Amino acid sequence: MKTLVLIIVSAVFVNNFVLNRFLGICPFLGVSKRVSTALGMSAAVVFVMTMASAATWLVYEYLLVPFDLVYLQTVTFILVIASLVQLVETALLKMSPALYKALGIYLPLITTNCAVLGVAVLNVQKQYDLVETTVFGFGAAVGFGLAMLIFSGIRERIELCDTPVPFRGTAIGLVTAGLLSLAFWGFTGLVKM
Amino acid sequence: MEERLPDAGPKAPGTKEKTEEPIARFLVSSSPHVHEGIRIRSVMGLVIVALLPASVFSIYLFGLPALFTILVSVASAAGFEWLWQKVVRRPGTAGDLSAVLTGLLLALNLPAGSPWWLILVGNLFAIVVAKQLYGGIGYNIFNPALVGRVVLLVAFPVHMTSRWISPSAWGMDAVTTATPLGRAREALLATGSVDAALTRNEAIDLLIGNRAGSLGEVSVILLLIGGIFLLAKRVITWHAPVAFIGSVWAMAGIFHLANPARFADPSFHVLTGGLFLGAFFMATDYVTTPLAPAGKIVFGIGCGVVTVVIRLFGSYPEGVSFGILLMNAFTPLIDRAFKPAVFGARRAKTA
Amino acid sequence: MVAAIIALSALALVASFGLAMVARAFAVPVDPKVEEIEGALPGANCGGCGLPGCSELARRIAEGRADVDACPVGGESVARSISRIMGVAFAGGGARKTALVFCAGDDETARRRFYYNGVKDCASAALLFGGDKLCGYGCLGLGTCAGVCPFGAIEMSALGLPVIDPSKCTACNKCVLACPKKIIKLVPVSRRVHILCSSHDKGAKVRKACSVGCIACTKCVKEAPEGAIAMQDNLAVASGVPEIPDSVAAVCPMNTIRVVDLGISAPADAAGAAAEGAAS
Amino acid sequence: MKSGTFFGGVHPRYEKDLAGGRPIETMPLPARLVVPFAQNLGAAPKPVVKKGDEVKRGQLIAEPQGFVSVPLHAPTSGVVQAIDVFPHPVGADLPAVVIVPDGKDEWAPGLNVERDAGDLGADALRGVIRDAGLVGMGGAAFPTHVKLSPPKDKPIDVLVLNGAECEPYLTADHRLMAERPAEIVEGASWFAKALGVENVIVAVEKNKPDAIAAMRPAAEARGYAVRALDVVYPQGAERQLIFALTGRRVPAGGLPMDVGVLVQNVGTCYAAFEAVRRNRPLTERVVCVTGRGVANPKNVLARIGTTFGDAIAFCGGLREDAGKIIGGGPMMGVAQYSLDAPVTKGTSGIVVLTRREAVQYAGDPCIRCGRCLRACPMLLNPSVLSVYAERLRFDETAAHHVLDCIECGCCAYVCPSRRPMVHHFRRAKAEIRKKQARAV
Repeated sequence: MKTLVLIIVSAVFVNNFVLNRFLGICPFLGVSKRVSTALGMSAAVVFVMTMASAATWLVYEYLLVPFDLVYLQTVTFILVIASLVQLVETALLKMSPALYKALGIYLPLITTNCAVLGVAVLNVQKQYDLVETTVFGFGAAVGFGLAMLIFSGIRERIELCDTPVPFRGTAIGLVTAGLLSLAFWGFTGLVKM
Repeated sequence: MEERLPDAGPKAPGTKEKTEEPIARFLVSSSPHVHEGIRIRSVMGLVIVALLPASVFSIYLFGLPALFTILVSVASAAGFEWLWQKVVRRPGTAGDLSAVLTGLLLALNLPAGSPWWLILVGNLFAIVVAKQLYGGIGYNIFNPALVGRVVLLVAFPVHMTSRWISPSAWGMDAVTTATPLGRAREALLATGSVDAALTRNEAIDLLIGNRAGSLGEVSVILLLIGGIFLLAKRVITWHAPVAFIGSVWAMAGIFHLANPARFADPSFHVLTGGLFLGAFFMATDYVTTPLAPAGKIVFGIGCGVVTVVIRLFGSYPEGVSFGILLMNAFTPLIDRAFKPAVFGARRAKTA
Repeated sequence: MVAAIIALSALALVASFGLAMVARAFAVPVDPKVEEIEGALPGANCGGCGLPGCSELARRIAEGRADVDACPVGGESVARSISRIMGVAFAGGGARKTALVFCAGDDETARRRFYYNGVKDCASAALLFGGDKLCGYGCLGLGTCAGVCPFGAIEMSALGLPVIDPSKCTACNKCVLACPKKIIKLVPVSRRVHILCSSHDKGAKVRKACSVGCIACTKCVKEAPEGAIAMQDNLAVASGVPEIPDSVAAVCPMNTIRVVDLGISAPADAAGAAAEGAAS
Repeated sequence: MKSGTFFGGVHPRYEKDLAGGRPIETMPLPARLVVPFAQNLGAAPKPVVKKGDEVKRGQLIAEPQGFVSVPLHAPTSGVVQAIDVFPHPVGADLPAVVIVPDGKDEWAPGLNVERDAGDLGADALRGVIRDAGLVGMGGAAFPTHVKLSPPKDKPIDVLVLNGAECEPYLTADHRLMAERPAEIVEGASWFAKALGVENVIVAVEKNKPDAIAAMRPAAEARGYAVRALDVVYPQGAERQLIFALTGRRVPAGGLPMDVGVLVQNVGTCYAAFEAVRRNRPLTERVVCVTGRGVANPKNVLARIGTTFGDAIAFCGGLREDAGKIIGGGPMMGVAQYSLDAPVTKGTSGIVVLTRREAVQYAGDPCIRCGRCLRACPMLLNPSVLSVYAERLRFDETAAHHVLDCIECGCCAYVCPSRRPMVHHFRRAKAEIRKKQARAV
């Protein structure tokens, strides 16, 4: 139990996917203009990443390892993740068109999102069991969501700023992301994992 | 800036017309037509005044190196602000004293005897990156002085965390030593328990500031006096400092009760490090903290929790800067959550 | 190797089967025209059409609730391609237009009646007695139009009048709507001579307020071809047809009527010929 | 919560000494009177005179248009010289009738006669008050008869006489209360009768002890209470006053009658007395001409239509350094560009500030100091509102309740960045209303 808590704390704060590992920067910058869309995107990412962690782990343990196909890891993971995202997208379009509209082109972005693939690969590297894997995927996604949420709040405020013209938009967004990761830097060494 | 009412009207049209007295005589603006008289400059000035006792004491404690640090920091902060506004051709705001305050705060967050280039780099990040890139005063998301300090802390850890000078008037026989928090940490790593003696007998020294540390964080009493001055002048409100210090005390207390050998006394945690400097002078920064009182309290508690977590479990001995910086990032979200309710919108609470 | 192929194929089969099932269960019909039209639109999301963005306009056009030439920015070529997508005939658009400020009263020529101190925005300034210009119709010079222009086509001159760059202006109409004095209008870029005043005050009052205002002396009406200029409530107004020849600008005693080069008008000699043609 | 205060507020320099000790002087008739038609909130009355007509004092010169509108009367006898556009103290150039007095100041027949109004019923009283052209004389100029006609489902049980006069500089109500307490209280009694209200409270700020002393016997003779209130601006704003006196909160977007209260300015009560007992329509009012830009500050009884220039001339003229002419008080009044602006029914004062006294808005960025949040009596967030308004994000200002702003000016008064807060909010309100009108 303690390990699981530490896994979550580590994934959310210490080794935050966005701010510490610099994974998933594209949706981080792309979908963070409004707090509401950031929330929707975060929810989608939490769902996809948790599912993908579990699914890839199963594929890895019961398909790749027994048949000695570990070298196919990346290809199979991408395949699994892509189908999973496509599934979510189709379901979302039917069930919540508003959310679908808000997330727009970014849902397919999750497909090729290094954060999702990253979590799957890290799971294998860290030799987690199924529960740990799922928890890690969940935690990483929550960390991603937290960073998105903070960032979207800041960006809503930056929109009202009198930023010098050359720095408007993505430029000041990246500066902010840097400062934000600086603030998260304080958690270094909090959990030794 | 103040007296801008033009004395002469716009140039009369250069036609054959015989110009009578100027048509424009009066100033017209929306109501109200009178003002309390306060300016940004006067607010910043009061904060600087409140920091003076601690600054002067730091010069007394650490000697000329401290004076050097303060002067270089203030001058470079104001200089960068002026330079940037020249470069991007914006109306200058160096006169509003906010850059001076940032420079002073950063100086008070540095060890005495910091090399000049360290101070310059810190102020460059504080003024240009953290403040001017966002549009200058009023628009920055993160506290500029803290950004400067944390950049230095991350980039130059040796200069920032291990070259403390122990106080001795005018710094003649400066000895390199560790801060109390640093020593507590070393003791913990070496022996597995914080040195109980260290944490208790030093309370008086901690209070008056006879210890190693950043320039401005050493004297709790003088910082407290400055804070009370600001409270009395109604420049700041009590919410964030009280919540900050209170939550540090409470959280450190809980851990101390759980395991006194591993975790130091709560009063030790309250009195050490940059807590008072941070709580009264940086967690109360207008621009980067929440507007509503409830939001300020949440902000303070957040700062306190992060500070203690980093102090007790992180690899940095001090967490105040990170705590405030992290909560700066949360400020827009906190503001969203605590919108004041309109008068008359039905609400049970009375005055 | 065989194992790898089998494993991957099996995986792919499972995934595609699952996706097919889901796609069937959650099918949502989408009009493909919407996407096509959106692709044809400029995508600036400027709001010049009065809708929240290009995608909304695309939807409306596809549903027949907006015209194929509803995008004021895209002009004829966009309208043509949209009409092709929609399968309707396109009648052909008007001439390219640009915005023009119908006031020449800058800080040197127009007088002010008080010292304004407040929000640097024309619409806000207009809340206080309609603005500080002695002329109640004139440009307030605080640059609201420049602020709303999505294309950076408007800059404020040193003397406080907006200058519109016709090469950047897309005639999106935003400045026209934003101006509280309603003195910005869209004009064809081919037109050369403009009456740069919007004041309906009587001549004496105009003279007092501004040295370049229309005083309704009617000299231009006499000089210009029949029907080109009409006096409307103390203001000379161009009807558009026939065009006003350049020579009319010279007779205006207040220098209100000017030849304005909007960039694509014909060179001087050809313009002279055109003016002759118009006069005949 | 009966301590007589409310949330927020500020303590401006009151400067009431300038004119506070000066008794009301009756101003002689000026050479011309400029009477704007729009002198009440709601529809402006329609002119019934034309150029060259002779009029008597109190004669109808414009008839009301609809229910929320009041008639307008000639302020003296004379000749209609012109009907033209003039600067109006509300901040616009509006049509007005120019009357050249003939100096005889004759009343129109049937007016200015004492009457025993004891047998007038509620409807008759409302009629008299409407025909006399009464509007709220504290500044808002809302037609009084409309306020006296609450819908059946919203009974009024408290009538408040607003003598708070919280605006700095102004002393018109102060002097009126000190000098004509019996008339004010009698006027209020007609309001009470028209509404069927027993509970009448006279509210005066503590900084006017002589007014409180004068009002007390007059009020208590009729069983009305006099309440001395803390000196905080905007104590005289309806919602704040009601809360301070009764603890009732007028709902956001609602009216005082939603909580069973009606507030009337003391000047309006005096006008009601004149209308009911002396059969005089509203043709004059007390105006406080004050400020350091005026040579000789005074409280004057001036005809409606007296230009600011004439009123100031009567008070010794402008000083050299006069920089700003305000119709109303310095917190909520409207700056005038011309001395041709006339005294209207709602003009409680003419304040002339020197260049040095008048605020110079700088519009620096908001530094989020939170002073405006603490000052706002409506508990709004002026900081956020002004930033959104500055960026023309008017939908967000609506979401942050800019429509509840009472434009009291407390936020701008305390702003260290000298932001023109109220100006921003007025713009935002105008845009939102425009949008709402379009949507309908």
